[in-house]
Amino acid sequence: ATLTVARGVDADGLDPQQVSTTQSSQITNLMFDTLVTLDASGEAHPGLAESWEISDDNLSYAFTIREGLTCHDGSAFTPEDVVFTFDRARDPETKNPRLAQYGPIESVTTEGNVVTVTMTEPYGPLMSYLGSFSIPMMCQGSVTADGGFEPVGTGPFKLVEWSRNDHITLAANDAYQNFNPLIENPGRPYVDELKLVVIPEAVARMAALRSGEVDLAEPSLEEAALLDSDPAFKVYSADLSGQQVLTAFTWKIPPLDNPDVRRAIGMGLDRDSYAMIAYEGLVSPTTCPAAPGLIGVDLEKCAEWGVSYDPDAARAILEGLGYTQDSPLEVKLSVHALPGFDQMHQMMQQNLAEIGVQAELETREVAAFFDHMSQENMRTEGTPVVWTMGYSGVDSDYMTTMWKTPGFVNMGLGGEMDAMLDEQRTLTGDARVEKLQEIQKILLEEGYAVPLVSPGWNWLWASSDKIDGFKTGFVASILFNDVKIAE
Amino acid sequence: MTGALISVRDLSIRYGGPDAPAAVDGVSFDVNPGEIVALVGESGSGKSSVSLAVMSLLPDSAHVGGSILFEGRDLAACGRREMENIRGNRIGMIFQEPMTCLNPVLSIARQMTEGLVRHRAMSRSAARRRALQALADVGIPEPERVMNSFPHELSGGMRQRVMIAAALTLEPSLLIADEPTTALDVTVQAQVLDLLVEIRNRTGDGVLLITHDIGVVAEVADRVVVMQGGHVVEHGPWEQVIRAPREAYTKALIGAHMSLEEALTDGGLHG
Amino acid sequence: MLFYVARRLLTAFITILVVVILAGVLIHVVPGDPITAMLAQSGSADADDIARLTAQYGLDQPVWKQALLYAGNALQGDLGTTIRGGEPVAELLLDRLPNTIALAVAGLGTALVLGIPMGFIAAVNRGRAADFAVMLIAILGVSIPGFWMGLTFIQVFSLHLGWFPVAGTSARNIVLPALTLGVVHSALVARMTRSALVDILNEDYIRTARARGLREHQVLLVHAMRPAMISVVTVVGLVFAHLLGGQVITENVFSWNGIGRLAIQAMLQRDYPLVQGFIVIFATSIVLVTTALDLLYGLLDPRVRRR
Amino acid sequence: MADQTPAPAIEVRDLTKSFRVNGRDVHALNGVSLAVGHAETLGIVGESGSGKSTLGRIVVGLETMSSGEILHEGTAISGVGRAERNARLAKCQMIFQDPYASLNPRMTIGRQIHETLRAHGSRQLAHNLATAAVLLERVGLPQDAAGRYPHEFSGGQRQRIAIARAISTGPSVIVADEAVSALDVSIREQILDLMAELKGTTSYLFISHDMAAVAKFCDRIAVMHKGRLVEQGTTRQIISAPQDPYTQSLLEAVPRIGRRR
Amino acid sequence: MTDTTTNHRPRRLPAALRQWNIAVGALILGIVVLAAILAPWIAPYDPFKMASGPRLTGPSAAHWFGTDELGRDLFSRVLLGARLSLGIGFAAVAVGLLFGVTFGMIIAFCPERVKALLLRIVDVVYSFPDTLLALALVAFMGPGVENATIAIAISLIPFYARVTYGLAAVERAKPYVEAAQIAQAAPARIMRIQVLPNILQSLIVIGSIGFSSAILSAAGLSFLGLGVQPPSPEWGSILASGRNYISRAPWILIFPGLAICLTVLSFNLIGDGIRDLTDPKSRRRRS
Ligand SMILES: Nc1ncnc2c1ncn2[C@@H]1O[C@H](COP(=O)(O)OP(=O)(O)OP(=O)(O)O)[C@@H](O)[C@H]1O
Ligand SMILES: Nc1ncnc2c1ncn2[C@@H]1O[C@H](COP(=O)(O)OP(=O)(O)OP(=O)(O)O)[C@@H](O)[C@H]1O
Ligand SMILES: [Mg+2]
Ligand SMILES: [Mg+2]
Ligand code: NI
Repeated sequence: ATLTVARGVDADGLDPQQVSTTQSSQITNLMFDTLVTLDASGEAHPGLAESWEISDDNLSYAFTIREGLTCHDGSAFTPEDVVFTFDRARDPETKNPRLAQYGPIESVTTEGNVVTVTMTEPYGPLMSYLGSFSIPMMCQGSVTADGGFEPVGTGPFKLVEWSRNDHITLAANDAYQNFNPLIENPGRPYVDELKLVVIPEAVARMAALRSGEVDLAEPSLEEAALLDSDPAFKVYSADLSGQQVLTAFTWKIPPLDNPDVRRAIGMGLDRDSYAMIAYEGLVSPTTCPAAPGLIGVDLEKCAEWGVSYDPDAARAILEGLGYTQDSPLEVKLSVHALPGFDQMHQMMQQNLAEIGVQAELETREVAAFFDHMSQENMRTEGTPVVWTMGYSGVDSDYMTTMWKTPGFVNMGLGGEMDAMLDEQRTLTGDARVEKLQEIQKILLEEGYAVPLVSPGWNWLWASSDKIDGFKTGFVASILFNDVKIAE
Repeated sequence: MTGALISVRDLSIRYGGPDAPAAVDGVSFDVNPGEIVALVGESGSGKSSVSLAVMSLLPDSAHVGGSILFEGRDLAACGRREMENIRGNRIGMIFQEPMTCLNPVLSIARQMTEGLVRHRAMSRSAARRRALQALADVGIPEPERVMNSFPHELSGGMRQRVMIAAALTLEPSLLIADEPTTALDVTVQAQVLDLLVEIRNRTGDGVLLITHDIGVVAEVADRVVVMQGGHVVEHGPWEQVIRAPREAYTKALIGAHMSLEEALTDGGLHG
Repeated sequence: MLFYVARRLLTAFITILVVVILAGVLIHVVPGDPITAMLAQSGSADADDIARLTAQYGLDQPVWKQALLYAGNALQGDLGTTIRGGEPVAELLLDRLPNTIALAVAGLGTALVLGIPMGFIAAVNRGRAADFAVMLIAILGVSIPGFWMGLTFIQVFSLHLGWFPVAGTSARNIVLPALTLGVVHSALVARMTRSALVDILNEDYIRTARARGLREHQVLLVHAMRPAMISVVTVVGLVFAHLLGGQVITENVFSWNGIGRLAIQAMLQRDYPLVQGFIVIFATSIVLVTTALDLLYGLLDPRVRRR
Repeated sequence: MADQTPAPAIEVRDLTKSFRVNGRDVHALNGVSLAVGHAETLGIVGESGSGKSTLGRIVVGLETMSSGEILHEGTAISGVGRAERNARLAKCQMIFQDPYASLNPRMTIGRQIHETLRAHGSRQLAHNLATAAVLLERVGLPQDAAGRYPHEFSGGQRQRIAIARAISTGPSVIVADEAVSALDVSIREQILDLMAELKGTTSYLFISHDMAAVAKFCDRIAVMHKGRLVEQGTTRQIISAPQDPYTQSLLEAVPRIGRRR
Repeated sequence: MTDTTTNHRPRRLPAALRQWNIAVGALILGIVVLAAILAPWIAPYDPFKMASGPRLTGPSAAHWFGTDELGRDLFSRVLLGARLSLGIGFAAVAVGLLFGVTFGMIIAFCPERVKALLLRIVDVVYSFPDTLLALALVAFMGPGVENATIAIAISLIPFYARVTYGLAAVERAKPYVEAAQIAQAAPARIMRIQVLPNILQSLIVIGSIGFSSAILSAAGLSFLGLGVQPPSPEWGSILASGRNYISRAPWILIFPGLAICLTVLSFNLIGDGIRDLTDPKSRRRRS
């Protein structure tokens, strides 16, 4: 049977070491497996490696590679393939955009069945990334004789055909063995063929779903809400997305340099209604600076540290600082486009107006937005900017990328925070959890981040009720191994 | 009266509305088969308007009164189809201003042959041969070149001859020629007039010749209708009108016609 | 003549080259860069990574150097590889070019098939109910956003009637997008046709054609339409050139795998080589069509020919 | 050339002009040389298609020549700068053979005359319209003519409008291409008289098929045939003693009362 | 025109209705403009106020045009939206026409060599994709409605210039222009006074149709940061933000679409009326 799936955007490429978007990794993840796998709690389980050992100093990881695995091209998957994968990932020629997630690798060596990855410094998040689509294992056959690339992995599907922006056809890998605890089917996927077509317009995608032209599709927020109440359709949302939406501030620009002002603004934001109205009730309000489900994320604790919706208190604080309805605090509310953002920001604007903050909305497309924010975050005077963004990852470590100087779009906090973020990487287990929470506590108490909702984009799926067994994994990955199509 | 080709009765034309002053008022005359009737008169007296009325081609702003019978049939009562079959085929027309009356984007060949193709069911190539002949008949020196030209590439006289030739190829029963020779040098004019007379003699068709050249009238017309200010002021056989004009205007018209010799002395310029 | 055409082609070539170099500079002025855009979406916008990749892609070079380098390579037929996915730009664009041309031709054809008769009917019935009705239809066509019309077509023809698939790029699928494009652009064609025709129907040579006893339809179709088409062709030609650059909205709604979608994506991702490659194609189609138009004026209007 | 004799108003030397039609050259003018003196009226008669209009158009600068030279007041027009060239050409006016086509269909007659006067520095609309009214009356048009559009006139009336427009600026050279061909004799007299009034200051290139009008109006006559000048001389010479056979046949063909075809 | 009956048929429109199109067009446009001006006073609700009613309800007595996804009153929003939409459409087309027509005319009246060069320059500008132009403009001038309007105007200029050039080149070859040239009228005046009125009809047509496309492309640019920023209502952006509600709440699309449609209709009616006025052949003669 063929399963036809409609998405809004195609992959940028099929080379897992070159792609960067979620949509691309969703595809590569179907063709490439990972060294380890993650269960729903984020705990590492065996994958292509049947076991591993971590040295006491947390610097060396020894993975024992399973035997009897075959690549799509029929060759056996060997420890050399693992080394090949790591070497290629680190080769400048590869231009790997996710190299930072591999951590401070010193060397990757093999001995018999064992591959040893040695770090120059301890790197806590490694196992999470190894279990996600960020670091998939490639077979050596992926590099063709003329130096070109061809996706050859050990994953559940192999590539049949790709026509960019139109469709990708994948065939079930007969030799597939599954180790992912999120998946029940131990072997080859039930469907023979998987066809992923691109239908950019959400309404058209839904029409295709309704007409039976496709079996599974990404709905728009608006349509998902409609389908949710229709018994002929199922709507799925990714619980393990690792995504969330949060509000941040150009905290160097007065008066946003004052934590009270930032917290007051946070208090003015009614995230429950954003979730209910802007997101049609398909997301949940969240409280932590890292996404729910990731390591060290405890929504209840975060709720204590952070602010909750309390416009009266917010107004009081701002009034105390001289900002009233009549002489409001003027800020820009700078955003880019994501599903639900448009409505949410209009609601935020209205919320802010009620507490004496006059926010002027400023929309930009993604590239210009980040460029703009990089500049705004460097300023120390002028109109302060309140801005919203989405962020995702498989490990709470992404807070390092965001907040450690210079930080994402120059939003790094510097000082003590840099040190804490560095430190959390060297820790494991409870110690790391504790450190991560300490970091989050500061972010929330100082009002650097106001978490809004989770998840945020590409996390919704809808199918006809004939489809059974569709699942989503970490970082909004999509899993088809268990899918059965009822006649 | 039996067998008038066309009889115009009490024709009035008003431009702009039923209440506008009449450009043509109470005009009546006949053209019989085999007859060349000259319509002469002062500039603006309504000659062209009358001819357009006969063709039913006045602009929408014109209001027409009176009747026009062609071979006994009231043209006003003709349907569109019928009129299309009459025009060009039974009544041909040569317009006064050859430049604006030729389609600028169609070749001369196209414009000359389309009538033949339409009314005579000729093939394009046969029509082309016929048209070439007609161009030669009106004294065009290089008919082939002219055929392949566009109107703006021709001299004024050539365009006028194209108009004449196009109308003549169809050999209509009635030919209306609105000042057909104004742009022609006198030798060509003579040739064209000879041609008209020859066709008339051969086929017995009628011609309504609009002109202001009394010399031309005297040479070819059988009868003369003189118009002034929208009215017919005099009407009769050519000898009578030219030799013994009754109306003052007609007299003036004829009196003003000069022979070359008169012109020389009259102009009396420093010769 | 041959010399003339050769000279035209040379100037066309130079025009395109100028566009490409200008675009190469312009593109770097636009805020945002491919690497930040890429990493912002990767969940790994690490500052070190950005610096490293920027250097690896040669984006740290001076702008003029990059623009000239690109133009130089382009002259040798090398349009480079995309930043996202590392695919050869020329191949990517040329694969989609036939789709885009097909849609542009079909869309424009539909616009002409709808628009010219509408304009014709309106002009012939000027001032009457038919004129007004045609105008109303034309204006509806141009005021309704393309995506709305397209989606409605999908709802009606694909979902309810099941005549056409919702999505895809095939001969069967071209009907609805072509219809959408056609309806949107037919307004311009119809109004332009009407406007030109109304003027021409007043000309003396139309009277001459009637005097020749031509059938009314011959008069209108040959004597009136031929000259009227001159101004229509100008507009239509320019629209066609534009359509050859892809129709983002229509391509999106009908999942048509054309150049427009690819281009807008490239633009938003700041995939410079792809954007520049697209501009090469877009500029080429504009220059070719406008050159053809200039030649066509002469063909359609002998009065302009000698100039 | 003696210094004392003033240069002719217009002089044409060895003018040729060919058009390219369907890949073939059509020689409209073939080595034509002639001169029009100050306040002189030169009649140009000749075969239809012999290049008379083309000559006129070249003289007023509407058409380029293939070779040859045109001198205004003794100065070659090709040798002077743009501004001077324009200034010289500004003193020339032309009455077109196709009066209707030469009138702007969307402009009233009064307005068109105003535009012409305006180009010659008379900017006041009211004043120009008054001038226009006088001129239109003099060419025998009804009072309301200034407010009407070209299509509302008869052929002869349009011709008179074109004449009125051309003489409105008092040009020093007028090329009159079949200016009176569509006029009946009585009005033609009137118009020719009007044009004659300007003769003291204006040189005319009077292109016509109407031998009588030419005989009456012109000082000298040039006869053209197939792009060449076949004969030139005073009016009396040409009319009473034509030398060239073409001229003879031309005169022979003039219609006259008393001959019947 | 049907032949023989032509002359006897009563005039197609009675005298009073002669300028019927202008009258109706002006009436519609007047209403729209009035609505734009008076919007703050006549709007039944605050156009920005969320939850004026329940979300996404259809047209009713309380909300004539229904409510949008945030429960705002759509009627009030469409009313206020007239301001920006009229402004954008009008300004973009006006600027585009002004420059486009001027360039086009100049090109048509240029000597051969200069003409080729100018045409190529127009081609160069035309060769830049709208989106790139718009993005570049944001770079130079920052986001905003005004800049969106400018971006659209710029992308319209080469089109208008080319169309004008095509039309004017045909006119230029006509004898009446030659007659004006002989009179040595200044070229600029010939273009403006002689040629322009004769090609005006077609320019009105592309202008009036350009109005709606300008509004729609402004909406298309708003996600680039150009164009109207929410929550300001503008017809095109209401349409754009409502696109995913096409099956759930079609009224969000219908009413602003209708507003655009009516406005464009009024322009077209007035355009036709102007044609009738300036077309001497179909004009009544004053008696
Ligand atoms: N379309 C029109 N609208 C208004 N008046 C018109 C129209 N056509 C002609 N006229 C007027 O009607 C009268 C008669 O014009 P017509 O063309 O019949 O004259 P004509 O005898 O042919 O003159 P000519 O010898 O100068 O060609 C003229 O006064 C003219 O101004
Ligand atoms: N634009 C043009 N293109 C091609 N040939 C032309 C053009 N203009 C004139 N000719 C040709 O040049 C020759 C002379 O034309 P011209 O108009 O000067 O003649 P003319 O003496 O004025 O004749 P007429 O008395 O018939 O008006 C003709 O053979 C004509 O076909
Ligand atoms: Mg007449
Ligand atoms: Mg001539
Ligand atoms: Ni566009």
